[in-house]
Parts: sequence; structure tokens; C-alpha cells
Amino acid sequence: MTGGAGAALALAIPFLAVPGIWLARRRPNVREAVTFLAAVSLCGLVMSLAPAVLCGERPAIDLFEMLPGLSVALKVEPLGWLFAAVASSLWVVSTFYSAGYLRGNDEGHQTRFFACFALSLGAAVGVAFAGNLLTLFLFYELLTLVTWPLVTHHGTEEAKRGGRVYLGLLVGTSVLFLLPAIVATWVIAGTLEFAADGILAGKLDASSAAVLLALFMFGIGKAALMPFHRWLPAAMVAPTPVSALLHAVAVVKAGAFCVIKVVVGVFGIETLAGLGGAAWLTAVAGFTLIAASVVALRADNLKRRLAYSTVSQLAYVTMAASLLTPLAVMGAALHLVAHAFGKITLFFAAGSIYTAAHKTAVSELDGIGRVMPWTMGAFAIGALSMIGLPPAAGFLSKWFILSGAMSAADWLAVAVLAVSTLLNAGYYLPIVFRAFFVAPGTPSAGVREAPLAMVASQVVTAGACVALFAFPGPVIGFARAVAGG
Amino acid sequence: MLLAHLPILIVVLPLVAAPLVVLVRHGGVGWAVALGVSAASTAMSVAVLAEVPGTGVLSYAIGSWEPPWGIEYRIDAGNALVALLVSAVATIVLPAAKRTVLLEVGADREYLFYALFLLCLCGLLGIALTGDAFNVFVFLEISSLATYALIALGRDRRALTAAYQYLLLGTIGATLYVIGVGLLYLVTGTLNFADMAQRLPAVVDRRPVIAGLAFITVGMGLKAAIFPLHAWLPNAYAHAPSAVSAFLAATATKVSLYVMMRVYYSVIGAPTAFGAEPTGAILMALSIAALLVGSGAAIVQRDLRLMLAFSSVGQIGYITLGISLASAAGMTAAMAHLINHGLTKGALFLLVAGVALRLGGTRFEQIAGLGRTMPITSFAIVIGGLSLIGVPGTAGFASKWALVVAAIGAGLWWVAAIVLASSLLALAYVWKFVEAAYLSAPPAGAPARGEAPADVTVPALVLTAAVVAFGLHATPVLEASSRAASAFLRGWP
Amino acid sequence: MNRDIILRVVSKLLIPIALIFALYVQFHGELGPGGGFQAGVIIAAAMVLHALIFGLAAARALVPEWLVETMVALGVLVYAGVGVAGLLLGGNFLDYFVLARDPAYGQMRGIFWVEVGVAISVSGVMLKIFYVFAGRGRALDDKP
Amino acid sequence: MTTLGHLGYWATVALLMTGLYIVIARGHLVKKLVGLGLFQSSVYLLYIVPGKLVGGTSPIVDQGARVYSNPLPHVLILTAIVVGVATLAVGLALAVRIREAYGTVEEDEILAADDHDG
Repeated sequence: MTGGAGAALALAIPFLAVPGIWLARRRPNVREAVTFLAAVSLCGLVMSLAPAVLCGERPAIDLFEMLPGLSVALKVEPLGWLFAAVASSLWVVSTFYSAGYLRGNDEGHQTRFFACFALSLGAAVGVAFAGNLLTLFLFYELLTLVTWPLVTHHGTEEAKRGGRVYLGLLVGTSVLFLLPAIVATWVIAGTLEFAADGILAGKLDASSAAVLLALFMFGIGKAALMPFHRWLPAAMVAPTPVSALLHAVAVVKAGAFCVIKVVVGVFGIETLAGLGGAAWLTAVAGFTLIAASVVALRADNLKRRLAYSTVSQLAYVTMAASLLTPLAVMGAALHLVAHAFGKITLFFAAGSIYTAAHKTAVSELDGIGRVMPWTMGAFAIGALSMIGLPPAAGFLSKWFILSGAMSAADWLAVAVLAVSTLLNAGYYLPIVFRAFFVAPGTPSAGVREAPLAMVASQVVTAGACVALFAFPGPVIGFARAVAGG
Repeated sequence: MLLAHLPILIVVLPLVAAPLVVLVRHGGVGWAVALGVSAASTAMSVAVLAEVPGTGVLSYAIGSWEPPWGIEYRIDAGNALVALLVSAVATIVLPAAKRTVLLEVGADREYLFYALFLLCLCGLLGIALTGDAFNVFVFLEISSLATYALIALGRDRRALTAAYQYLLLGTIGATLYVIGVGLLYLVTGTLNFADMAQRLPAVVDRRPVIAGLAFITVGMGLKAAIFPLHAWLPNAYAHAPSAVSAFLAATATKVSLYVMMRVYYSVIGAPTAFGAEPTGAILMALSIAALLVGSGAAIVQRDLRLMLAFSSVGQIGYITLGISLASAAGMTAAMAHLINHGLTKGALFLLVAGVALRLGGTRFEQIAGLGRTMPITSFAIVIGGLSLIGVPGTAGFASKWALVVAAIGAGLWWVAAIVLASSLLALAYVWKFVEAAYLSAPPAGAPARGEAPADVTVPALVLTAAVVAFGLHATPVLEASSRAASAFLRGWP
Repeated sequence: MNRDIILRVVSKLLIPIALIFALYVQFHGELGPGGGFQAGVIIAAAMVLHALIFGLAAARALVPEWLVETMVALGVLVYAGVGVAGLLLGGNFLDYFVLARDPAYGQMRGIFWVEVGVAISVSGVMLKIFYVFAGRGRALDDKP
Repeated sequence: MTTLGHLGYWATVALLMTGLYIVIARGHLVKKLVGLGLFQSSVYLLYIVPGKLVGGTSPIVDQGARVYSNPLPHVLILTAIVVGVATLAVGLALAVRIREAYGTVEEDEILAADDHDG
């Protein structure tokens, strides 16, 4: 099988899984088996593309012509491969976890859940392997639409409101800013095909580059740059596996991915650096980073704290991309991976706590680590990764971002990174501390560890965080390829 | 030999079939004849459309009187496309009409329905294909009179007032059009569009020309329901028999828009219409108002059918916006949206016909929980709604893309911004449906899970599939629209 | 009203004359003012007069609804048939020149049949309109 | 050309505006149709008047006649009149059926009844 066909097959697998899931709707075990099978085969397929991509091959395929001169085209590039690899491997884990969570909490509409989950993965793979901006936009919007039923899963008034904010902000920004940016790129450059050194090179002056960059960056609402971050906390009404999907597997990762992709593949690092059009972006991202951390610090609801942590972590990626140095871009790519594994661990843990103890507030977690040691152990590793401490993957990515900031001599960015690390520690470590070292206020009788499927999943992802720290070689190889080195 | 006569056969076939249906006085036969004629017209339109790129313009002299003395049928890539849209939508709507007409109109008047339908089809095709200004008026009235009667056959008494309202405004519109034509006739001495185009530049006194342009704009604006001349449309679409709603929503206003394009570009000429006179600015302002007001009004409707009707007012704004840009890109967008919106609204009104058939109404409290009671129909309505918003992968995206490219290409960033902002209004009304269908419980006494009969659902799904197909692979529509646009811009010298 | 002897007698005299005048207008149409439209209206007027004097029921017995509808359709068909005949004889639609060997005669023949069609349709339409309104109004006024 | 020379046009405009005013201002459905008829008749005038040439005869070939009036507008307007009749018939038929359905032909009463229906 040629690489291009492999990419097309990878895109097809999640979509093909949907009819299977639907047919098995009356038999949950078969249904989850179908999902699992699809996830494993997708993951295996993506992994099988790795050697070729590392060797410098760029498997590509044109699927069909959508608009005159503009095809829906797939092209596997290092960054896209990283994203696809993260999404597909986390799909495998989260299938287990979701099954445990949904059954443990007696959630309804489980078939719809798994079908939409599979569709989201399909859209994420489409975003990852998009060969041009049009394809990217197509799957970006599809991702928003198919995750809406997941966000509003409970169907309550609150879910409805959350869904409105979610949809309104994501579709609103993409239609108002991203689409005109894409059309303008098409009008200016005459092509939407990503290129290693950017397609707008030499076609823009400084001011229009800044405007276009602003349209792109605010248009990619999934990257949650302030002031368009409200959808993330609003989407917290969803069941926890959905939050995991949004925050770690597909949605925000798609946003971060698009940010890097646009900076590298559309503008080109050198072009943008030459025009000096990204300094404001560093500032906005830095502000988002600090502000979101401060909000997270004050949030008592665990999921809300995690949500604002995501906003801040996404700003790392955007800021890293805006530094426009190869090292920082490498850091951005690495952070995409590291944050995914760290954040999914945290959400898994939050879901486990809810399932086992029905607790949602940080202040209720006193001593919970003693009854749920595995869960809170995983949580601790995820938290370390978020803060950027060894032995977790977050350390690596922050290291590269910091090196990038220093090599760019952007001392503001360095300061922001330093402060934010402190803030991260400030809102994560107390949770870990409470869980293990504060005696429970009220004896929570009958609270036990969460169901096995859930515990196992979070242990696996926490292990992956550590493994990425211990054996970073392959991932760094890909990240280096992203930065063009 | 047959090929040479296709331009007239497309129009004559329904004209002959209509009285035959009256003579036979049998509903089933009438339906079969109407379906056969529509299918034949579609086939002939395809043949003509395939023919025009080679020959450029097909000209047919009625009664062998050479134009400009006789009436000429003149077909280029522009009107062939319109004829194809009209006949194709008729062919798809008719299978679904059988059951709904029997239910809503009654068996005793069924044959009259199909006779009127054929007359309406004949009129719309005639408007599209004729090259004679007065002939346009005659066909306009044939289609309009048939339409008034068709709307009046609707389910309740509000259909009568809707039809009466439409009759008043439609007649005023047609009369204003014919006054405009009269003024042009007075200064050129000809009614043939092509001949008129040739003689107009030599006319010294411009005032009658400008007055004619204004009269035709307002007249056709009334028929095309351009804001603020749209008052007749929502009630007419909402209360007409279901099949009529679907057919008219997809075709009737589109044909009037075609006449506007023809007069602006082929007869008056873009330099006069858009250069010397402020037609473009006026049309653009009205289009933008239509986008915002139409979509805004759609949000607050409490009936799905009315919501779709108001959405049409907004969507027509996209087409006129494309016309007002007076560029090849703008006209391409206008033609593409004319087709894509026709398909989308046809699909949506057919789907809603199925909903009305099963649930007995389309008010939002009746359709609550539609995702559970009629899952397939409900999902298809969502897809149609996505096309109204312009989500990529649906036909609506392709034409919106073309429109934004045209606006940005012309340097009109703010227009592009408004176009896109109005999509968010569409998002609001479409999501009102989605929330009602998927996040509300069905009302008490709702029928069990199931779909409308296949003869209603399948044609609707065919159109929905076309919406998706032309969204994922929009090249055929956009290229045909681009050919049509260049045919308009080239004019009829 | 139908008991009024004068009206009955006068109308019996007038209606045949009106019909003959209609035929005159019809067939003289190619040479002088006149034609199928006018003739059709005069025919319908004669029938309306009959209905006014002898009552709607009598008129409906004489020219029943189905016949009226048939006339409307038939007229259009005759008209379209002339057009199609032109097509079949090798000309364009509504091409009169090919209807006879001598084009000038073909013109006359074509116009003649078109006018026949028009007359049938117009008289049918006029009667139909009359029937519709006359029937409706009566039903409504009968209600208390 | 004097103001009087444009008499036909003045009459056209007067009919047009009168008709339109009646359509808009009157609530009675039948009166509206009367206004519509006036409105349409302005078109007849617009077409017919310029077709007449001073001193022209009817367009039938005759010895001694040199100047003919233009016959085409008459033909067109004959068509327009037929259309007008048909429109009037449909309009009246609708008015009758509205009367049957609503018991009134006054627009505001009909609107009130519709509002009542919801």
C-alpha cells in the first residue's frame, strides 16, 4: 500500500466504524468492540506510516475536487503525523475509559456517544492529514459539528446553553475570521497547498501580514486564544470522557495543530520573522497564558480548573509558534503531544473521582488519595507534566519552548514562562497535597477506587507521560522534522 | 432535426400537456403526464445545456419569422442552466406530490392541480428561454396565474389570503415590468432583447432608458421577493400545498432573478446599469438588508415552514449581492447560489412536507423531539440547514465561498464580513430547529418512531444527497455557473 | 325573471343573432376588425344572456360544466396543434408558411385555425368564470 | 413637445398612481381589485398612445394611405388585456372564497381573524 492510500484509509476507518457502532446498538459489548477495533487499527495504521515520514517521505493523495482548482487532499507531514498518532492512540485508551464511565454512571444515548466519538476522530485525522487549507477547514468545521452532540449529551437546559456557547464561538470565529483569512490567502497566493516555507512568502507587506495572521489566530477558535476561550469552560457540562476528547484527544489539539500549521505551512517562519508580524501574538498568547492560570487558581470546580489550565496550556503552543524560531516550534510540536497525555490523565482522574465519589469540587478532595491511590497517583503525574517538572513529558516541551524564547532573545516570553510555571504549580500541587496529606473532613464511607477500565486507562496514560520523558527520541525526531531541521 | 427544435419543445410540451390533463379529468393520469413531461423537459434541458458551449447561442425563430420581427427563443449557457434547474426540480418534486396533493387538495380537484402545475412549469420555462421582452411578461403571467391558483389550493383558509396577497403584489410587479419594457420599446422600437441591446447605445435621450431600468428592477424585484418587496413570500410559501411550496421555493423567485440578470447584463449592459447608474449600490444595500432582516426574522418564527420561507428572503439576498458586484466572479457566485439554494430549499420544503404529513403541522412545539420520531427526515433537515449556513461539505458552502472570493477580489472586505456574519444568523435559526429536534422531548400524543411514506421521503433525500454531493464536489456547478456568468457578461450583441 | 314574457321573447330573438354575429366576427377576422377573441366573448355573452333569462340550471343543462372545461382545453390544444403541425411539416413551431403549398395561403390557413382555437378557449373561459361566480354567489346568499 | 403633447403620459401616470393608491389604501378586497385594474390600464395607455401617428390610418394596405399607425402595440395590449381579465377573474374568485372562509372581505378583519388563529 502506498503512503497516500494509507492516509486515506486512516481517514476512512473512523467513518466506517460508525455504521458498525450503529448496527451493534443493542449489544453494548459488541459496540465497544467495534470502536476498539477501529481505534486499534487506526492507531496501527498511523504508526505504520511513521518510518516513511521520518525518512522524509510525504505520502499524499488527492481525494476529489471540491471547488475548481481546489481538491480535498491529504498529505502526511511530521506535525500531522504527531497529531494523528496522539489522537489515535488516545482513542484506544479512551474507548476503555468511556465504556467504564458511561456504564458506571448509567449515562443514556451511549450509541450516539460512541458514534460521535468515532466521527470526531475521523475529523481529527482529516485535520491532521489535510494537504491544504480547504481540507483543513472542511474537517475543522466537521469536528465542531460532530462534537456538539457530545457536549450537549445530557440534553438539559444547562447542556443546551453550554452547547450554544460552544457552537457559537467555534463556528462564529471560524466563519468570521478563519474563512475570510483562507479566502484572502487563496486570492493572494493562488494556492492553499501547505508548503514547507510557507505559501505567502514574498506576497505580503508587514501590515497585511499582521492582519491576516490575526484573522487566522483568532479564527482558530479551537486554540482558545483570549477573548475567544469561553467555549472551553462552557463545554464542561459534557460527561468527562467528552471533556477528555475535547481537551486532549481531538478538539483543542486540532486548534493547536492549526496554529502551528498556519504559522509554518502558510506564512513560513522566516517570512513571518522577516516581516515582524508576530510580536503582538506573543503578547496576546502571553496574556492568555497568565490570565487563564489566574482564573484556574481561583476555580474550585475541578473540571473548571482543568479547563482554564487547558486555555493556558494552549497559549503555550501559540506563544511558542509566535516566537518563530525552530527550537520554539519544536517545543510547540512537543507540547501538543505532552499536553495531550498529561491532560487526558487529569480528566480521566477527574472522571474517576466523579464516578467513584461523586465529587466535583477541589475543596471536597481532602484525603481522597488514600481511598483512590491509583487515580490520584496518575493525577499527580499528569499535574507534574502540566507544570513542566520531571519525570513527565511536559518538562521536555517547556524546555524547548524556553530555549526557543531565549534564542529569540524574547525576554518577555521567558518571564511569562517562568511566572506561569509558578502559577501552574500553584493550582495543581494543592490538589495533590489535599488528596494525599490532608485528613478527610467527613468520613466518605463506601468510596472505593473507580471501575477497573477507568483506572487502567489513566494508569496507561500517566505511564505514557513518564515514558515520553524517559524515551523522547522518536517524538523529538518528528518535532525536529516539523521545525524543518 | 429534433435538436434544432428543442428550445421550443421544452416550453410547448407542458403547454400541450396541461389541456390534455384537463380533458382526461383523471388525477392519476394527470400526475403521470406531469411527471413524464417534467422528465422530458429535464432531458431536453440537459441536451440544450450540452449544446450551448459549442454553439454559443441557440436561436429559434417562432413561426419562422426572422428576429427581431418575430419572437425569438435565445438560449445561452445562462438560461439553459435556469431551465435545467426548473425542470429538474419539477421532476424530483412530482413523485412526492402524489400523496400530499391527494391529501391536501382532494381527489376531485387533483387533475386540476396537475394541469395548473404544468402551466406553471410552462410559464417558468418560457420566461427562462424566450429572448423577447414582452414574451417574458406573457409567460410571467401564465406562471403567476397558475401559481396563485396553486397556492389557493392550500390546506387552510390562510392559503386564500396568501394567494390574494401574492396576486396583488405579483400583478403590480409584472405590470411595473411591462411598463419598463414599454419605455425601452418606445426608445428602441424593438422588443427583442438582443436587438434592444444593439440599439440602446445609440439612444440619445437616456432618461426613458433609466426609467425603464428602474421599473424593471422594481417589478422583477417584487416577483423575486427582494427585500423590502418580499411581503408576499413567507405566507405564500408557508400556506401553499406542500408540493407547491417545494417547487416554488426552488424555482419561482430564481426565474425572476434570471430576468434581472438578463436585463442588466445582456440588454442594458453592465457599463450603463452598474457604471453610469447606481443599480449596483442600491442592489447591494438591499441585498445586505435582506441578509440581515430575512435571517433575523427567520430566527423568531414559531413555525418551521415560515422559518424556511423567511430564510429564503435572506438567501435571495446572497444572489442579488452577487449580481450587484457586477463582475464575472460575482455573477458566478450568484448563479451558483441560485442553483444551490434552489436544491437546498427544494429539499427542505419536501422534508417538511413529510413532517407535516406525519405530525399534522410544523409548529415548533409539534416538531419537538423530531430527531426521535422521524430520525432520517430530521437528520436530512439538519443537512439542509447546514447548507443554508454554508458549512463546508454542503452546496451552500460552495456558493458562499464563491461570493466571498468575489467580494474580497473586488476589495469589499466589509461585504465579505457581512455575508459571513449573516451565516451566523442562519446558524441561529438552524440551531433552533436542531435543539427542538434533538434536545426536546416529543409532545404528548406524538406518533411512534417512523418516517413519512417513501414516495415523499425518497425525493427529498435525493435532493439532500445532491446538496451534499454538490458540496463535496462543487466543480460542476461552479463551472456551469462560471460559463453562465461569462455568457451574461458577454451579452447578446 | 324567467316569467317575464318580453325578456324571454326578446332574448330568444337576440341569442341566435348574437351567435351569428360572433361567427361573422370570427370568420371576418383576417380581413377586417375581429377575430377569435372577440367572437369567443360574444358567444359567451349570448350564453350568459340565456342564463340570466332562463336561469343558471337551464344554462348548465345546455352547456354543462364538463363541456366548458373541455372547450377551454380544446381551444388551447387546437392552437398548440397548429404550432405542432408547422413543426411536423418541416418548419418551426407556429410556422404557417409550410401549412400549404402556397406560403400566403398557408398563412391564412394557420391564422384561421389559431383563431378557431382562440374562440373556443375564450368562450369556454368566459363561461367558466360566469358559472363559478354565479354558482358561488347563489350558494352564499341562500344561507341565512 | 409641450406639456399637452405629453397628455398620454400624464394620463398614464395619473392612472398608475390612482390605481396603486387604491390598492394600498383600501381594505376592501374587491375595491383593491378595482384599483389593480386601473393600475393595469395605465399600461394599455402607455403602449397604445405612442403607436398612433397623427394622420396615420389603420395598418391595412389601402390605396392613398401613406402613413400607418403601428399595429404592434395593439396586439401586445390585446394580450395584456387578456392577462388583466384573467387576473381579475382569479382575484375575484379568491375574494369570493375568502368571503366564504372568513365571512368578510375587509382586510383588517381578515388579519384579525388570522391573528386569532395564531
